[in-house]
Amino acid sequence: MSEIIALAGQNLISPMILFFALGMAAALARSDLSFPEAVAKGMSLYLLFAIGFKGGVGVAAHGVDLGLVLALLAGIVLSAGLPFVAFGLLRVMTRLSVTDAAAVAAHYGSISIVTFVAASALLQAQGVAFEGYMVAVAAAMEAPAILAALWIIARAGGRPDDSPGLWREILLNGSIVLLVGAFAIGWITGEDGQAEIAAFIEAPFKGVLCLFLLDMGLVAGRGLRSARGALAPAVLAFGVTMPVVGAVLGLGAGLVIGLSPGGVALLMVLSASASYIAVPAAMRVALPEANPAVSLTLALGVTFPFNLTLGIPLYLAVASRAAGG
Amino acid sequence: MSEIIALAGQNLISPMILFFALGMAAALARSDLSFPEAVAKGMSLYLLFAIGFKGGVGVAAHGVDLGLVLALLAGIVLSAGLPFVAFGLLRVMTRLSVTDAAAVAAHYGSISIVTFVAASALLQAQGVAFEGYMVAVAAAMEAPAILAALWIIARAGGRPDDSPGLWREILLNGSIVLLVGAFAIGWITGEDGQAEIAAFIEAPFKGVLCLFLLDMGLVAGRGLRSARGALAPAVLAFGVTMPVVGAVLGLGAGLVIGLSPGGVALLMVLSASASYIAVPAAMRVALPEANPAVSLTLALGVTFPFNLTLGIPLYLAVASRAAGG
Amino acid sequence: MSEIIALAGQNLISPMILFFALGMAAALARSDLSFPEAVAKGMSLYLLFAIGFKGGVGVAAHGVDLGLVLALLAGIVLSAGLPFVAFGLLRVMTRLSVTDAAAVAAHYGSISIVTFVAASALLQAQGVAFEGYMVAVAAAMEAPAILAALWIIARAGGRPDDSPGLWREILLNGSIVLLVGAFAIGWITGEDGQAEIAAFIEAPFKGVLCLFLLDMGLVAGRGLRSARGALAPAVLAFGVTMPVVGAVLGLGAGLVIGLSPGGVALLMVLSASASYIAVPAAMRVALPEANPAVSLTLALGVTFPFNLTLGIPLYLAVASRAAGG
Amino acid sequence: MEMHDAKRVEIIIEAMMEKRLATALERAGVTGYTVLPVSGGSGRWGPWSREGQVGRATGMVAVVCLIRPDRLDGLLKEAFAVLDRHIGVVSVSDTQILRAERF
Amino acid sequence: MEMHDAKRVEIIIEAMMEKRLATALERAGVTGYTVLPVSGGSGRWGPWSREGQVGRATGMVAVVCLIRPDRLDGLLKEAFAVLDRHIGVVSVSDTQILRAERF
Amino acid sequence: MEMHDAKRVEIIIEAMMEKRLATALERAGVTGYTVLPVSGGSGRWGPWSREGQVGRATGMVAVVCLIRPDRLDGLLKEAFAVLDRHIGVVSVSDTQILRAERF
Ligand SMILES: Nc1ncnc2c1ncn2[C@@H]1O[C@H](COP(=O)(O)O)[C@@H](O)[C@H]1O
Ligand SMILES: Nc1ncnc2c1ncn2[C@@H]1O[C@H](COP(=O)(O)O)[C@@H](O)[C@H]1O
Ligand SMILES: Nc1ncnc2c1ncn2[C@@H]1O[C@H](COP(=O)(O)O)[C@@H](O)[C@H]1O
Ligand code: NA
Ligand code: NA
Ligand code: NA
Repeated sequence: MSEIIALAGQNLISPMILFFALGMAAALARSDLSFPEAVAKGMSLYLLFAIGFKGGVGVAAHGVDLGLVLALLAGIVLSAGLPFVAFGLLRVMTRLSVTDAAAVAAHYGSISIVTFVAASALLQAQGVAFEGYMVAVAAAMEAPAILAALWIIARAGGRPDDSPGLWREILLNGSIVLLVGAFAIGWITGEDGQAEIAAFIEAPFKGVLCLFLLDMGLVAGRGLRSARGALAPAVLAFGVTMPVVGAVLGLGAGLVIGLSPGGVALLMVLSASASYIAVPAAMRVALPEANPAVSLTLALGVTFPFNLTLGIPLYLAVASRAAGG
Repeated sequence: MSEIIALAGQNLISPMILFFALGMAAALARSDLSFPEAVAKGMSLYLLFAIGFKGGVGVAAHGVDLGLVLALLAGIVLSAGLPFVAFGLLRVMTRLSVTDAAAVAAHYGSISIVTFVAASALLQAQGVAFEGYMVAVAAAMEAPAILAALWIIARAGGRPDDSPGLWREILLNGSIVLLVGAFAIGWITGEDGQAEIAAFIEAPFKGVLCLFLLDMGLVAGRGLRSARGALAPAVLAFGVTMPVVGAVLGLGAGLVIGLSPGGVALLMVLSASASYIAVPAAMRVALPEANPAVSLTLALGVTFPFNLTLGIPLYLAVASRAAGG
Repeated sequence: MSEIIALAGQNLISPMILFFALGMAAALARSDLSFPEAVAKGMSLYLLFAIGFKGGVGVAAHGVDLGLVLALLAGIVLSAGLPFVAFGLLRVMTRLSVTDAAAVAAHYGSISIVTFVAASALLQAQGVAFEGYMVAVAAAMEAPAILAALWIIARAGGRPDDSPGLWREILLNGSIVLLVGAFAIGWITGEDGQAEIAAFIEAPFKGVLCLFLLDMGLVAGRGLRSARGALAPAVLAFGVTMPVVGAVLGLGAGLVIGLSPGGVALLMVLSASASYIAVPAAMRVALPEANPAVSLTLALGVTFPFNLTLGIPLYLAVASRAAGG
Repeated sequence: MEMHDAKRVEIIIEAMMEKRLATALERAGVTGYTVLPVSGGSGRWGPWSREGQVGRATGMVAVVCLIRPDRLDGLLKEAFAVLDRHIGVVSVSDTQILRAERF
Repeated sequence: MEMHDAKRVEIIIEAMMEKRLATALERAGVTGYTVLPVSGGSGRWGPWSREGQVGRATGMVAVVCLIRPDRLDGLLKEAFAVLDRHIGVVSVSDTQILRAERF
Repeated sequence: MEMHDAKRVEIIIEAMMEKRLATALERAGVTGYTVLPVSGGSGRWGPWSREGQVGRATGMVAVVCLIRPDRLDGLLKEAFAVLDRHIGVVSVSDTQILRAERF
C-alpha cells in the first residue's frame, strides 16, 4: 500500500502530469493560452505514428504467439461488454436519459489512446516490460463499444442512425488507420526500420507528450468550465467509479489470458479509460440527440485526469502483485 | 539485373514507401485520416530547410568548381527542353487538348523536391556520395519548364497570362526561396552552422519524411479517387513513360558533364520527376483553362509513386553502371 | 572595441541571423514564402515551453537566493519605468500623438521573449553563464509596462479601457502562463524532469529558433513594406535609440543588484527589447485608437533586427567589461 | 455587368456530416458549393471552440451554395433529410450573381 | 419546406474582442451564433494577413448570427457597445430560415 | 441604431488570384474588405479539399466586401477583369450597415 502511494506520489510530480495540471488550471482561470487546432492534431498524429510503430517493432523483435490472438479477443470482449456494465451503472447511479447513458457507455467501453501512451511511458520509466502488441489491442478496442451502445439504444426503442457509411467511418477512422498502419509497418520493417526513424520517434516522444497533455488540460479545463452545473454529482461519481470497475474487469481478463504484469496493467488501463476522439465523433452521427457535452466532459474532464494521476499507478501496482511481477 | 531487383525489393519495404502506400490505401478506402493543411505545409518547410542547408554545407566542405556551373546549366537546359519532349509525347500518345498537354508538359520539365529528397535518402543509406550542389540544381530546374510551356502554348495560338507579376511569383515562389536561401546559409556558415542545428535537421529528418510521405499518399489517393475516369489509359501510360524518358536524358546530361555516379542518379531523378507544388500554382495563373485535375493527378498519383518505388532504384543502378560507380 | 566588432561580426553570420535576414529579404522582394499561422504559433509555444523549463531546471540546480527576488524587483521597476522614458523621448523626438506615443511606450517597457531567447543562445555559444531565473524576470517584465502606459494616457486626458477583464487578460495571457508554468515545472521536477524531456527541448532548439526567426523576418519585412511611409524618420530613429537607452538602464540595474555578467547582459537585452505579442494585443483592447501599425512595425521591423544583429553582442561586451566577466 | 437573380443558401452543419451533405447536394443536382471552416460558436449546448481540439465531434462547417431560384426546393429537401435530427442552421437569402450560365 | 423571415447579422470584429462580443450577445438574449476565422483583409490601416503571425493583435473574426427580426434592436445595441471604439463592421441582411422554433 | 443601405459583395476566387483581386479592388477605390479561408468545395472539376495540401493550386478564398451601392459598378468591373478566365463566383446582396461614414 505505501508502495502504491509512493509510486502515485512520484507519478504526480512527473512533468507529464504537471503540464496537464498547468493546462487545466490555466483554462479554469480563463487564461487565453491555447494550441491551434492544427498543432494539436499534428501532435496527436505524431503520437499515434510513434506508438504504433514502436509496438510493431516490438512484435517483430519478440515474435508473435497465441498471446496476440488471445489479447485481441480479450480486448474485443471487454470493449463490447463494458458498455453494458457502464449503462447499468449509469441507470442506477444517475438520472441521465437512456440516450445519454448509452452514449456515455460507448465512450467507456472504448479506449483513450493518450491514457495508454502515458501508461506505457510510466511502465518504461519503471523498467516494467510489456507486450508490443498491446497497441494492437488498443486499436481493436476502439470500435466494438460503439456497436454495443447502438444495440442498447435500439433495444431501448431508440433509432440510432447506423447506415453503412457509419461503419466505414468507425472502422476506418483516422486514428485507427494510423495506429494499425504504423504498427504493421513497424512489424514489417522491424529493427531496420526502427534504426531509420528511431531518432524521430523516441528521443522527442516524452516532450511532445508533455505538450500534448498541456493541450488536453486546456481543453478539459475549458470543457469543465462551460459544463459546470450540467454534470450532476452522481454523474461525476460515475466518472471515477467506472474506471475502477473497468480496471478490475481488465485485470481479470489479463490474468486469464496470461499476460505479463506490464501487459495486465495496460489492459487495465485500456478498460479503465474512456474514448474522447473516435467515439464522440461516431455518436454525433449515430446518436445526434445525445448531449455531447455530458460524455466528452466526463471522459476528458473527469476520467482522464483520474486515470492519469491516481489510476495508472494504482493499476500498475495491482497488476504487479496479481501477475506476480 | 538481379542486383537492381534486389535493390528495388529492399527499397519497397522501407518505411518511407510503406507509409506512402498506407496513405494511398487509406484514401482509396475512404478513411478520414488526414493531415491539417498547416501541418503538411510545416513539414514541407522543414524538409526544404533541411535539404537546402545540408546541400550548402556540403558545398562549403568540398569546395566549388566548374562542376557546379555545368550542373546548373545542364539542369536549366533539361528543364527547358523536357517540356517539348513531353508535349510531343502527349500529342502523339493521348487526346489531351493543346492547353492541357502544355500544362502537363510544364509539370514534367520541372521537378518534385520530395522525389529528390527520397532519392538522396536512399543514396545515403546505400553509402553513395553525391555533389552537395545538386540541391541548387533542383532549384534551378523549377522555373525554366514553365517558360517553355508558355512558349509552346503561345505558338499554338493560346494566350497565356504572362504578366510581369507572374514572373516574380514563379522565380520567388516560397519553395525556391527557402531552398536556395537555406542552401546559401549552409554554404556561408559551413561546418559551424551545421554544428549548431545538426540535431534538428539530421536525426529527425527520415521520420518527418515518412510522415510527409504518408500525407502525400493520402492526397494522391484522394486525387486518384476523385479523378477516376478523367484519366484515360493513354494518359496514365504517359505518366510512367515520361519519367523513364526524362531519366535517360538526365543520364546523358549527367555523363556529359562528368558528375559522380550519385550526382548522375540525382540528375536522372530530377529529370524523371514532375512538379506538384510550384508548377500547378503557376499554371492556375497563366493557363487557367487547363484542367488542374489532369496534371496534378498524373504528377502526384502516377509518376510520383512510380519514381518512389521503381524509378529511383532503377536510376541509381543504371547511374552506377554508366558512371562506373 | 575590436573585440566587440569581432563578436558582432561572428554573430552576424550565425544561421539565426541569416535566416531572419532571409525572411526579411524574401518579404521585401514580395516572395510568397510564408508560414501558416498555426505553425508559427506552434513554434512559439515550443520555444516558450523549452526556455521556461530550462530556466526552472537551472534554478533547481543552483538553488535560489535573494538574487531572484532582487532581479524580479529590478525587472518590475524597469518595466514600469521605461515607458515614461520612452514616452518622453517620443514626445521630444517625434510627432506621434499622445495615444500613439503611449502605446509605443508600453511596447518598449515590456519585453520580446525571442530577443531574450536569441541572447541566451549566444551566451551559451560563448560559454557565458547566467542565472536560470532570468526567464522569470522576463515574465515579470511583460505586464508592468502596460499599467504604466495606461496611467500615462489617463493623465493626459485619454480614457483607456481598463475593465477588470483586461487585467486578467494581461496577467494570464498565454505566453506568460506557459513561460511561468514551464519554469515552475522545471523547478519542481529538476534534473529528473530534465532527463525525461531533454532530447525534445535541447537538441532541436536552435533549429526551431532558426525557422522561427525566418518567420519573424517574413512578418517584419511584410510589416515594413506595407508601413513604408507611415513611419517618419524620427520614429525610426527612436526605434534604434530607445533600445540603447533601455540597455543602459538595464545595465545600471543589473550592476546594482549584483547579477553575473551573463545576467547583466540579459537584463540589458530585456530592457532594450520591445514586445510584439503581449503588448500589441493588450493595446488593441485598452487603447483601440492607437495605430497598431506604428508600434508593431517599430518593435518588430526596427528594434528587433537592431537588437538581434548589433544590440546583443554590444550589450554582452559591455556587460562583460562592466560586471568584470 | 449583367446580374441574375439567385439564392444564397448557407448551411452551418456539424463537420461529421459534411460528406453526407455533399452527397445530398449532389443528389439534388447541385454541383457548385464552397465550404468555409468554422472556429467556434454557441448553441443550445453552450459555447464551443475548436482551439486545441483533436477530435471532430465538436466542429462545424459552413457550406455556401449559390443556386438558381428554381433549384431551391430540391436542395432544401435533400439538405433537410441530412440535417433533420442534427444540430445546425439553414438560411436562404436573395442575391444576384454574375456568369449565371455556370449555375 | 416552410421558411420563416429572419435577419442575418454579420459582425467582423477584432479577434481580441471576440469574448466581449460573446458576452454582449448573451446579454442581448442571443444564444446562437457561429464564428468564422478570417485570414486577412484591408481597412483604414491598410492590408493585413494572419500568415506567420503569432500575436493576436492583428486578427479578426466573423461572427454570423441568425435571429428573429424582433430581436435585432437588442442585439445591435449590445454589439455596438462592444464595437464602439473598435475597428470592425456590422451588416444586417434579410434572410429566411428553416426550423424557426430554434431561434 | 441607424442603418444604411449597402451591398454585400462576396467573391469566391482561387487563392493564387487573391493578390491580383486586392490590387483590382484598390483600383476600384475599395479600401475595406475581409478575406475568409475556404477549406473545400465543389465545382465543374469535382469536389476538392485543402486537407493535407501543400501547394496553393487547389485552394480558394472568400472575399467579403461591404460597399455603398453607388460603388458597386466600379467594383464589379475591376473584379471581373481579374476573374474573367478564372474559376470562381461573385454574388451581390442587399444589406444594411452601421457606421456608414466608414464606407
Ligand atoms: N442563430 C444562430 N445563428 C448562427 N449560428 C447558429 C445559430 N444557432 C446555432 N448556430 C450554430 O449551430 C450550432 C448548433 O446549434 P444548436 O442546434 O442550437 O445546438 C451552434 O454551435 C452554432 O455554431
Ligand atoms: N467595407 C468593408 N467590407 C468588409 N470588411 C471590412 C470593410 N471595412 C473594414 N473591413 C474589415 O475590418 C477591418 C478593420 O477595418 P477598419 O475599421 O477600416 O480599419 C479590416 O481589416 C477588414 O478586415
Ligand atoms: N454555385 C456555387 N456556389 C458556391 N460556390 C461555388 C459554386 N460554384 C462554384 N463554386 C466554388 O468555385 C469553385 C470553382 O468552381 P467552378 O468554376 O465550377 O470550377 C468551386 O470549387 C467552389 O468552391
Ligand atoms: Na474503456
Ligand atoms: Na522533371
Ligand atoms: Na523593454
